[in-house]
Amino acid sequence: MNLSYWIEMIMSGVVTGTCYAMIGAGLSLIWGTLKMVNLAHGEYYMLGSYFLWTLLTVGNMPLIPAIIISIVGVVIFAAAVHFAAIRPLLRKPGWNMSPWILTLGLQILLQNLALKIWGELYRNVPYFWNTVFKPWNMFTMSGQRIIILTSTAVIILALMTVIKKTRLGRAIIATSQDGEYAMMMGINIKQIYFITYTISAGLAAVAGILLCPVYSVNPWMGATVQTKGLVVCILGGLGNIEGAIIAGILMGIVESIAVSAIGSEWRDAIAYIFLLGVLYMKPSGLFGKKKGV
Amino acid sequence: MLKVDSVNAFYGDVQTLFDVSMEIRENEIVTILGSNGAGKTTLIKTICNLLPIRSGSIYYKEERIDKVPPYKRVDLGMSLVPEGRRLFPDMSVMDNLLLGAYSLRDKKQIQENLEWVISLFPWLSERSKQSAGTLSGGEQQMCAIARGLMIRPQLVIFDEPSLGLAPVIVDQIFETLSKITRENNSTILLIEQNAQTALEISDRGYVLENGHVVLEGSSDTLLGSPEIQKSYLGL
Amino acid sequence: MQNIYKLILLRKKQIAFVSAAAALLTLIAMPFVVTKIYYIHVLILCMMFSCITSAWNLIAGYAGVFSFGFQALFGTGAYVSALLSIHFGWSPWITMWMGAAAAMAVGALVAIPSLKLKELPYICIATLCMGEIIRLIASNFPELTRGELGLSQIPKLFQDNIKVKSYYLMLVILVVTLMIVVKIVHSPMGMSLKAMRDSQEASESLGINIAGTKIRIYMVGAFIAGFTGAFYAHYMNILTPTSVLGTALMTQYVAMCLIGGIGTIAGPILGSFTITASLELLRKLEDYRLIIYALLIIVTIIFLRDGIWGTFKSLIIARAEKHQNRNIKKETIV
Amino acid sequence: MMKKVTALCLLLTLTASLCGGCAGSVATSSGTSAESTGTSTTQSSPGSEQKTAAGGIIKLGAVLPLSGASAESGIACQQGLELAVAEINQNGGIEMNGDTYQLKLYCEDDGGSPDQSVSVATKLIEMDEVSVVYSSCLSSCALAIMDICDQYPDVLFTTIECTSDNFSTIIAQNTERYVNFYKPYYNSSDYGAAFGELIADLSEKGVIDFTNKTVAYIVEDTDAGRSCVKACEAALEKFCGGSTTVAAEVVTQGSTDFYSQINKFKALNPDVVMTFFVPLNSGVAYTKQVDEIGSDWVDIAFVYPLKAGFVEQTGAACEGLFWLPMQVDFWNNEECAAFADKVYEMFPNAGLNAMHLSSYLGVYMVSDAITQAGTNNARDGLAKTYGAMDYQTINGRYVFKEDHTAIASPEHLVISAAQVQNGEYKVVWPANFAYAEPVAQK
Repeated sequence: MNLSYWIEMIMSGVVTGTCYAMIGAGLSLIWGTLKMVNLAHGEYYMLGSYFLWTLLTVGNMPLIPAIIISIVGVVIFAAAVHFAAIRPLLRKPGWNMSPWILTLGLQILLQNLALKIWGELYRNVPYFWNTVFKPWNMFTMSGQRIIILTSTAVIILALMTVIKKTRLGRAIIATSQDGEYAMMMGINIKQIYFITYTISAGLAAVAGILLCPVYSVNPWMGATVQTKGLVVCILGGLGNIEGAIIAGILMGIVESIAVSAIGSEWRDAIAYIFLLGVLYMKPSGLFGKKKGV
Repeated sequence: MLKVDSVNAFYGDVQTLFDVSMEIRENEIVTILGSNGAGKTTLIKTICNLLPIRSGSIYYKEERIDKVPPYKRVDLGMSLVPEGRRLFPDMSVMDNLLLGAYSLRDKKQIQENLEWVISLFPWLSERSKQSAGTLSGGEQQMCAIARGLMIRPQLVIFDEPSLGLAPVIVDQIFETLSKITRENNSTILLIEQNAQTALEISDRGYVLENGHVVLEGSSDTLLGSPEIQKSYLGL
Repeated sequence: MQNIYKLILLRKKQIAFVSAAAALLTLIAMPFVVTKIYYIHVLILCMMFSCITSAWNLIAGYAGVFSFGFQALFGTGAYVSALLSIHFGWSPWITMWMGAAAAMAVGALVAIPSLKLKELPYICIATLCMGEIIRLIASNFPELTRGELGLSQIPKLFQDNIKVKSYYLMLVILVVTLMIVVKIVHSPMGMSLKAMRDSQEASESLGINIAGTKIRIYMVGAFIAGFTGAFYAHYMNILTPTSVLGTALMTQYVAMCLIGGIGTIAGPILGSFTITASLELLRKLEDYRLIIYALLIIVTIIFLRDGIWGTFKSLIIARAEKHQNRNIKKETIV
Repeated sequence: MMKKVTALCLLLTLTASLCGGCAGSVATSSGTSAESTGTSTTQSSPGSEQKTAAGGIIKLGAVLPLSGASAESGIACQQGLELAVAEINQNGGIEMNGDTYQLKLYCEDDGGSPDQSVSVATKLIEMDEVSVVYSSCLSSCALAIMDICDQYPDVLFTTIECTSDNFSTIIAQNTERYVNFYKPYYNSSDYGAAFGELIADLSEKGVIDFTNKTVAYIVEDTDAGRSCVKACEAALEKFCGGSTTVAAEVVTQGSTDFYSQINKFKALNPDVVMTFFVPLNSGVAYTKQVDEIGSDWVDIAFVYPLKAGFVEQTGAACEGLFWLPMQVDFWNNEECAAFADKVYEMFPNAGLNAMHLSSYLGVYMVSDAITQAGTNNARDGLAKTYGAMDYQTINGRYVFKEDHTAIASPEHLVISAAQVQNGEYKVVWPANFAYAEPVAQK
């Protein structure tokens, strides 16, 4: 168990973690503003990869435009879903489970539509950048993984700056903290709902696009990632985006260490136990505000 | 300026306002007195359309606004300083202030207003990075007021600004209120339990009880009226 | 028309009772009407789901503890009962109770975090995790549970495979379950549950022992789920972790509950029958089946967000009350 | 309010129409059910033959995972079955007691869950009155269905490519209960044996270095996966005088992130790594990731390389990979290649794999059995005939042992191992079937 071994472990953990982080951040964002849990979130991840796959293989497009188009496509789709299904349910003040069950229905629908459209076969997208680096011969690093890490970092930073620095970001935070008075500040919260929903769908799509070369594409890829996403956004403290991101990376690392220390079959169990342990010590999650809601 | 015309409002099935009517004219300070649960806050919510009204109508500068969505109020030059200093606790003071000017897009305008507000509360400038949740009660109230003033509103609605504050600070705050009317010649609707101080600075007043307007008139008459002295000034 | 509404308002209880009795009679009569064992089987599944969803509804709809780990209790009951009857050769009729007891114990265990956590999603996810952990335990000890291969050759309740017997047994379980649920809902405990659901603080101030009540209610639900699970084990004679402990099962309960109408007694049952039946009936549509099923769920929730029964009920009551008020007004005018 | 009323009505009508539609079917089927339940007892009389095969049609049912994580296998089976049925019907159907019958296929989805597969099997038998049930390609589902087979003695149950050993053990315990249940495929223990012998052979040839006798496994969390590890360990005990399992990683089916496992193995440094996945993507992901991180062990793959597109998707990464069982040689066996073309002709974007052929042959076996037995009723002899068959196919001989499991042996169903050599599959073991020499990996 030398140093490079551990570096490799951490690296693989981080790569998995980035995916969790992006999904978790999206879910957290949605929770913060819309106060609902979007159980169809993993399906945007799935759609992202499928769009890319279709554009690359069927439409044989160049990579960059394909990526852009597929992200836009998912965002537009999410927007349509928001207007058609989510908004009518948000009309009532206070929230109950019905948005959850709606998104649940959506999940089943999208999975089976995907099965109908793209078939049962597991699709595979070629690496964006097919090279392998060996920095100081310490550990190996494929181009794809470098792309994943860098672009995730960039996107997350961009997201954070938007949230922290811009007018829109202030509006989003205000809405999530106190929707009623946000309105009195002149914020159109319906618009904010819409924007946050589409942004988080976009995040999911990006995650799907970045990771589909490493993990291949199938109609059910969203479900597992989504469960982890939920775990992560609880772990980070619900509605806390930085929290979700850090928790995501952390969870990835915990899992890969669990694999090396105990064994793959207990990987998820360890992840869940980790969450429960954290909740036991800090019921509002790692970075959650202590609120008695 | 603002005209509330026989408004009836309900929380669910419970009626909380019974044909309430009142009027606030340009550049005057109007106080609404009332004990807890008299319907003061409900009244504000209806004015802001946070609580849709069943019947009646609300006019702002002769145009009807009881159907206009809440977030459009700011553009009309109307601003609310909420009860209990509902700041956005996790955001910095500066962000709170900037949110106050959310509806303004012109950077220069925002900068000017910011300077004006800071001239009112000089301490804001050095505390601007601090997160609003960590301010003291009085500071929070002032910050909330400052936020409310960021658009240089023509009409400001203050919901119990003196609630749970030390007398010194209360005086300070009311001081500012009258200052605002003078400097910004804006109209003020003041919701208060602290009748004495409120009526001293205001021109007229209304008294709400269980959702009915039971008394109205100029501040002096109200101050003189036995009911007020009994139930609010405890004389 | 008005008299009908008046009747509804005045005779709520009686109407409920009569309709329940009618439903029960139809269920009793079913086996004589439908000859196909397949339909009996589907009906058994419907009733089984009704039991579990009612139990979940008791916890989620009335106590407001949205546990997403409920399938674990069902599974625990199933596995414990099955394992005991296989390894020790005990009669299923005994092990079923043990399974239920085990589920109860696990239920108490799962209930504990939901006491510490306040916000709903935290409870959901925490319980979900617990459920998943139990699933992983079941699938990672193949020596004991045979893992995903499935625990087969489970002793049957009725050696002669006469489905109708199982049918009536299930019916009895369902009836008992509903009696328990109704009893609890209309007891002072039920009142305190609703108080808890609507406002924790308020109920605390009312001096309700939240922790105690939650754990108790959870254990009741767990017992029902566990017993149903045990029945399932000896009825199906095969268990795999994913099929009795998987989250898919959970989402199905939730869907059934909300489609039927959460927080009502008839809702979950209605939901269970609707969804189970439609899933089977939709088989004609072959590979469009699940798509249509999903669409049904979405449409229902968008248009009837309180679920079928919930909306129906609120409609009738609202109508009736309006009429009544109108009449009262008339009287006052006159 | 009004909207809700309308919505409620809408929904009610919808469900009503749904139920109505089915009520119709209920009526019809329960109408026939009366007579069929009447006949099922007296089916032995030839008169009732015509009834079950009414209108010159023999009904075949299939319970398959057409949705969910195993849909890939399920749909492959469905395509194989449909192909065979279409072919047979084109050639005038099958002959039974002098007159010919058309085949009719009913495929039902069980989502890969055993309890559903039981419901579905019941449905097929009760409602569609099929006389043969192809009971799933997943062992757990097949085991579940196996449990009800004694309730329907008139129906023949036969699996498609189920490898679990439990069938054999259970059937062996109580043969007459499962008299109408067959598993025309070998057991995972046979896989294991082949694995052991292959390792022995390769290390003997000096192609691989098995001096430390250390093995690491990555298998998916299915019965097949887990039991395969056991089988391999047993086989290594037998043929290589024991081995040490340095790690046995069990991952969820369809998982594609193996970086952690591979890194773990690098530290443990085993001689051989055995990977068992049914879905192609897991295999592709593993192969790519190993190639990426680099390894100095020998990879031996199970099942997945046979899935269409493995070589295309992995490219150079799969060069030199050993894998088994080479169930079907679509590359160098003309007949199998011809079959592949037939599949692609009917299903242009099919993911060709061994399941297509197994299910295809399954239909032919059954129809031959029906012709021989002169009945489509299991109790009247179809089961017996089917069990006694010695069926020569383009891909080996299907002969059932007394435990109703097909025999795996060089003269029956061969379990051969192949290696990827310059992007092509070459059979390198067993010697009498090999047409290429194994070469060292990397």
